[in-house]
Amino acid sequence: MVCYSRVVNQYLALSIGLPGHGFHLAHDPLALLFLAILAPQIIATGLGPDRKSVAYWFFIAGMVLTVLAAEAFTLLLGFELMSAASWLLVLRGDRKPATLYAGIAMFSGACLLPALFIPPGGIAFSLILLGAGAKAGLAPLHAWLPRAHPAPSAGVSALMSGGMVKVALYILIRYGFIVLGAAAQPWWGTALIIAGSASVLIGSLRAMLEVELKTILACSTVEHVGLIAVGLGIALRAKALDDPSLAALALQGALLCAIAHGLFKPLLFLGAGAVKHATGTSSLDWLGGLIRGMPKLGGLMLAGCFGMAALPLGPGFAPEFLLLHAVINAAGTGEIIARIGFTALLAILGLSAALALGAAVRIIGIGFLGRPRSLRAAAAEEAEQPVLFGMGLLGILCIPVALFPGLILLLLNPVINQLIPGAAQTPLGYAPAPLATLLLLAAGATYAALKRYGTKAEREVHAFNGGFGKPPAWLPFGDPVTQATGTGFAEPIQRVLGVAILGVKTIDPGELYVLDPLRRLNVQFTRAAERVRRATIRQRLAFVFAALVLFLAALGFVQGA
Amino acid sequence: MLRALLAVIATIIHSVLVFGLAPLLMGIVSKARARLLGRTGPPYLQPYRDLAKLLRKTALIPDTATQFYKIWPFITLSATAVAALLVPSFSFGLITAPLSDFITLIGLFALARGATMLAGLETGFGFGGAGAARDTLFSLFTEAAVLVLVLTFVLLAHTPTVDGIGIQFRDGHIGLSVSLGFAFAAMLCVALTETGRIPVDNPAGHLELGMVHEAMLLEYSGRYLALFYYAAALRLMIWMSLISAIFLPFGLADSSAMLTWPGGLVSWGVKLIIGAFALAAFEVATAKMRVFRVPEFLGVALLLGILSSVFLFVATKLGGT
Amino acid sequence: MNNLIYPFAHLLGGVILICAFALLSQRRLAAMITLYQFEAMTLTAAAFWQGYAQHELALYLTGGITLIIKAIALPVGLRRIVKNFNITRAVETAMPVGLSMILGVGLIGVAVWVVLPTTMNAVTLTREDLAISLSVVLLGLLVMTTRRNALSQVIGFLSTENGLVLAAIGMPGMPFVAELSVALLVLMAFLVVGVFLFRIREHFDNLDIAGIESIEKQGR
Amino acid sequence: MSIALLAVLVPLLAAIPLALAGNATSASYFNLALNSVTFALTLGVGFSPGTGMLHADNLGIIFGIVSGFVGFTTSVNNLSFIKSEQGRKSISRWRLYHAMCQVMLGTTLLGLYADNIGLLWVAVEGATISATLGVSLSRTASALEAAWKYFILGGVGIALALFGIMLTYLAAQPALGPGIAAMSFSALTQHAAQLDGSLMTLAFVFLLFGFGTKAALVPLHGWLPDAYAEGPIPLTATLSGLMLNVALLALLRFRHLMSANAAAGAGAMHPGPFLLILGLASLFLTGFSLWRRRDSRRFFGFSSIEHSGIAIFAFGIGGPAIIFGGLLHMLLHTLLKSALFQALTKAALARGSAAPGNYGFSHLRGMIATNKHLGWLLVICIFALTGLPPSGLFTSEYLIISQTIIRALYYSLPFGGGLLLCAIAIIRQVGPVGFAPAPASAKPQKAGADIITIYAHLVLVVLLAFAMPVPLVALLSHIAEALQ
Repeated sequence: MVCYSRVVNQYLALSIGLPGHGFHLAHDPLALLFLAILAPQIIATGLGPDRKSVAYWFFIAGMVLTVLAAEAFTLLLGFELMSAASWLLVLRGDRKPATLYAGIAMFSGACLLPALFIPPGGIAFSLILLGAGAKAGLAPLHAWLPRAHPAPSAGVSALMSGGMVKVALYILIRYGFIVLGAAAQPWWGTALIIAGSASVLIGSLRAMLEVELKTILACSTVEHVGLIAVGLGIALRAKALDDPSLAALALQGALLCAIAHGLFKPLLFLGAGAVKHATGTSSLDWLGGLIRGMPKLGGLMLAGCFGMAALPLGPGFAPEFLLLHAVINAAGTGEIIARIGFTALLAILGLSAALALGAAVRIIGIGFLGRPRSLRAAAAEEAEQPVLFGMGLLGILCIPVALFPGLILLLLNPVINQLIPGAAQTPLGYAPAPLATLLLLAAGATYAALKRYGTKAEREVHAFNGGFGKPPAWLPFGDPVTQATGTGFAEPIQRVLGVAILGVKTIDPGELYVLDPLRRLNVQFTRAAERVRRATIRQRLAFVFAALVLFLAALGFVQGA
Repeated sequence: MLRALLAVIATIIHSVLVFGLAPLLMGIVSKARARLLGRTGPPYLQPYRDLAKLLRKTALIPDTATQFYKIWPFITLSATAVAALLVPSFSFGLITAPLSDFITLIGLFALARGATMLAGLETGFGFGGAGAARDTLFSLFTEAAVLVLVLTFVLLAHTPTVDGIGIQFRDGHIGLSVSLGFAFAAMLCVALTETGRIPVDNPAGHLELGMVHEAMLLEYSGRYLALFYYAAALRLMIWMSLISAIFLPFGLADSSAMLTWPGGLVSWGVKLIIGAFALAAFEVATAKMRVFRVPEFLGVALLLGILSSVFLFVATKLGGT
Repeated sequence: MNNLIYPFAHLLGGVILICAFALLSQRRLAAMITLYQFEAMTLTAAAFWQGYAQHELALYLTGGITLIIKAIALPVGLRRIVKNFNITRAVETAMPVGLSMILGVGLIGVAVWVVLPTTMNAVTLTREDLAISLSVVLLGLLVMTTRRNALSQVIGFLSTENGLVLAAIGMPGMPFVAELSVALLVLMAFLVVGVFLFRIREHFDNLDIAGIESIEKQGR
Repeated sequence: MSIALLAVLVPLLAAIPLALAGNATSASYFNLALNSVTFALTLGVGFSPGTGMLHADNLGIIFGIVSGFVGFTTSVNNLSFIKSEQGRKSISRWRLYHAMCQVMLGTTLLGLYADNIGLLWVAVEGATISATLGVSLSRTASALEAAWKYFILGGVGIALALFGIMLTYLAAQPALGPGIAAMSFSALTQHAAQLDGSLMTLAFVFLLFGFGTKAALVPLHGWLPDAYAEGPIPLTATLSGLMLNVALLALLRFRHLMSANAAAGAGAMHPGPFLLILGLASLFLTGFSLWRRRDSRRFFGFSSIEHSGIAIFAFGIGGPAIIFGGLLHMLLHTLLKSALFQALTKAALARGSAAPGNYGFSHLRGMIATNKHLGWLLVICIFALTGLPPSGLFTSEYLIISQTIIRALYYSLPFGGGLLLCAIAIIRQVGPVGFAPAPASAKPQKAGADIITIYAHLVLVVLLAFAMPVPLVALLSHIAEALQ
């Protein structure tokens, strides 16, 4: 027996991981935080049908591995595993964006790999920013996200938007603040802020203009990634400029945003999947009035949109609040150009907050309220139990984030201390609990007043509809044409802002200025390669011969010199 | 302890006055406007009568309404009411002062607006949708402009709460500056939009194609409509109080010094009345804009807001701080 | 006698180089085959001479094989192909003959240029020998790349192979010279006698690889 | 008689009875039996590596085992291939086919085990001739064209290699004296510092072009895609793919001679730039050539060129860790590519026939829909080629890139770009092959039991990369150390 084990040890022992080096895992507050962000999404999506897919578990394994990685190989292995598994899931959902997605995913891996090896400095950070930014959907490399995230099944979309993007940001944080932290320069933060604010603007605008429900959510993810990046950028800049309190404030905002977004976005994606399942479409222009058939789902979606719109008393407001204060504080000191920049950033953030509200209202108002725009929407039935359960779980977890962000911030303290040593914590100036009390009080008082002074009489009538008559009997929900569509709702904004930023054809600048030129370049080079490939035997022989003579001549040249 | 007690009392007075007088303010504006146009106009108390009438009417629920039909007015009104509790009226130092962060206030307005927009989309008829879409468009610029204004205020007052900003502006010898002038103009534009007045929207108009706020309420009636009306009145009150508290804070009281209260009350009342007349005069003097000119109007407000910050930066640079 | 060994070896190498160069200038297959035959004969003589000089039996063997196969069998086969397929007319070249000859001169220059810096202290084969065989190899390759006709490509390849054998026989004490040259000959015989030409005959009317090129034009 | 010699002789001699076999089915079983024996022998070569000219070193043994394994699994899959294809060609063709399969395997093993550069050259030549015969087997115009192309380009490569070998001998002769020692790899390696540097450099250029042609490095790659695409796939793609390793290992050894000589200051140029240029050229040309391929065998032929380029690039950078990575990459790629070709053959068979024209991507669309098991295997194989985990190529590419970054940062940029380009072009095809709707003519089918060999390949690919046995790690590290 002993002898056997020796044989096993000597000859059959396996070197798990990188041959000769192996795997290394470690955990610290930052990693634990991101694991905590991932956990509820994994549980919620795991309740759905996706758990039967092997790729889904590979996907999760990749994310967890990335977060827990202690060295470059494991980190990259996890990262690429995550990309590969999610690519397969995207592919099975929709073949069209899969290649683009794989390309971007591999591009980010290709950027991260060198960054892990070259000495800390600007180049390393730029590569990290490119790599992690591309994966997270940070402008200008964001154009793939609204295409790829909606493609797979709902649970996977939820995990991609809520989890995978966070893992990319985790890498950005880990390298920007910890690994490369000592070499940090203010411009790192500035770059992050610029990329973030562009994402915020484009993401929120497209979220307002898109018609597919999942695409809207994906665009909103771009916006939230931008918000987090803005927070991280301010923190990084402040850290480099030796302003730990501002850095802590911005970081609080960014991390809280990551937490909140990790809850409400998967919830919304799961809901969007359920809508698609129930109606066969997720285009807002074919939905409407879903809340009648699926009240529970509608309520949960409302809760999610509440967070997405960053309204007070919702989970999304506290992060937005912190971020806005961070921007205001950042605008308070420093170079005049930077201050003007921060002022503009503030305007962008205001614009996008309103756009986010508009997008959220659009999802609920067009999709769930109003009249059905198709028979399938009219016949929609309540989502399945596991989906509702998963969404409910995420919804319940939103409550502490929404009402007690102060507590969550206390829990974040170790992370913030890890990232910015010696940061002074500023108390949160936003107290949702008393506000919620006041709101309930006001609502209660209103209700009591109505009860006391008003009549209770109610009568169901045909809608006023600007005085138009009753629709014919064969249109049980009225004429569908007389109600605003998703496109129509967004039309004023498309006219005023969409044309200015996205152009007349509403093409994402990331598509127009980044992906399209690359495609054209590829086509050109491919044509050249085809010319080489079409060479005749004699010409191929001539290649060999020419290369040989060239090498010989070079050799003669070098040796002669 | 005494301070807290005084703050509580002041808050109660504030609530009673704000909630009680909001329709009256509306009445004053309507009356003044009618007078300026040479008409007699409705009585000052007409809004109260309207509300009472609406409360007594049977609510007509459209057949296409969903379960949430009755919830939106409550949310709109409650959010506006909470905002009303946060904005100081006659006195600073209310018990809600620590909560009155400017950004929270913006959020509450957004919450009320969101609920109203959903109310507009609720029954699925064209006008509600059109109104909501236009409201979204306007809100883009107002939110951006307000946030930039907040920056100016915070940089001057070094505090983000409305209460603190008011106190600083009253006591801090900020004086008149170009920045504040720009900010004031921008704030007025925003306030006109937020309260749905001419030139952006016409509260009295009933031409559906041009309506924004009213269009969203077309399917509401009875007590639910009353809630929306009341919320609108409250919003006017809040914005007037807000502008008075920030730009004209002189004379306003402190909750801890009871003796200043009467002065504060008088000063607040006078400012409201002047504001009401000024608003009426402005509305009479201008015409309503086409919808797609409003973004330009608000763009100017945004630009003014940014300019006010920029001038501030330049001033501090010159001042050497 | 001893002082004659190297000059004579050089002389034979030089003759082979001239043959290889002359191949470049030929447009007609029959003349190319004759030149090749002469080249092979010179190579045989060189092999015998080296065998005599190095007292190496294997080199005689190599010479014998070269004589029988390259100088007699292959040219006979090639001539038969020419006759059967009736391709006695001038073959089309891919570039003007003058230009290819200029290139050939350039190649000889490159060969000399590359070989010159090498130091060969203890080796009896001098730089010149190496330069000659390298030149023959390169010229053969040039023939292959400048002729459109398959048979002339084959002749170019055979000439290249002659260069290789010339180098091999000049390597003092190199083992397996005979074996390697036999292996090379297998390749060459495979090339010439082998089924290719007949198969190409089956599918293409002549030995011009333009027919093959047209297939290649279709995308895949 | 050593086992190494036996492992070479068994397939070479077995070609004779196979060339006389009267029945293709029984020949295929005999072929399987022979390859099992050969595989067993390759496993045993470590115990008796031979002496003199045929002396297998550790590197040869490891790659010999892999070649034996691939030969074995190929012959397993060959059974079903012959079963459904034998009616399409006359018996004489199948005789030639089986004989050439054996010759191919035998020459591959000879090339791996040879400790003599002359013998190595003979092995390469034999492989070229047998592959040429294999490619021309179907006698169609495009097959003949491919064969002619193979022969002309391969022949020129062989000629150049021979010239390089003679120059090497010339460079070694002063140090090792005339005779067989100056042609032995082990002796050359030992005396690398005493070789004539400048002559060795000249020799290396010719060796690079000679063996580079066999390794299909751009611009010497012209023969490969067509050769892979025509002819019976087990012979011309799977088995002849093994020959790439022989050529790459030969280049690795010659490279070591050069770098050791250069390090000792004996006048050789560092071989790095030569290899890097060819490696990068391979990567980029294939990267752009992959995009418009419609025939899957040509497509994967180009991918083989890419992987040769990767290995050569790794050798060009140099250093123990990266050579470890390069060797690992070759091992994994051999296993993976042969699995892929086996799956591809099965897929084409499932869609009717394994004739060369049957491998168009449009023909293989939607494999999962009609043949779930096989479709997934095909998808996994294609996907694994991109180097994304859990494919083992991830580990080797990681090693190569990370070492490149450490040793030659600026080379990592084009290298990474090229890899990315190829990976995107390859991953593009997974969707159509796997998940597109199948052509209307395709009928659902069940995969045969011999599909298990593909699983075995894939499991090995993952295990070798992520759970390599510790002794093998030590062995490969040692080899890489010695050849750095």
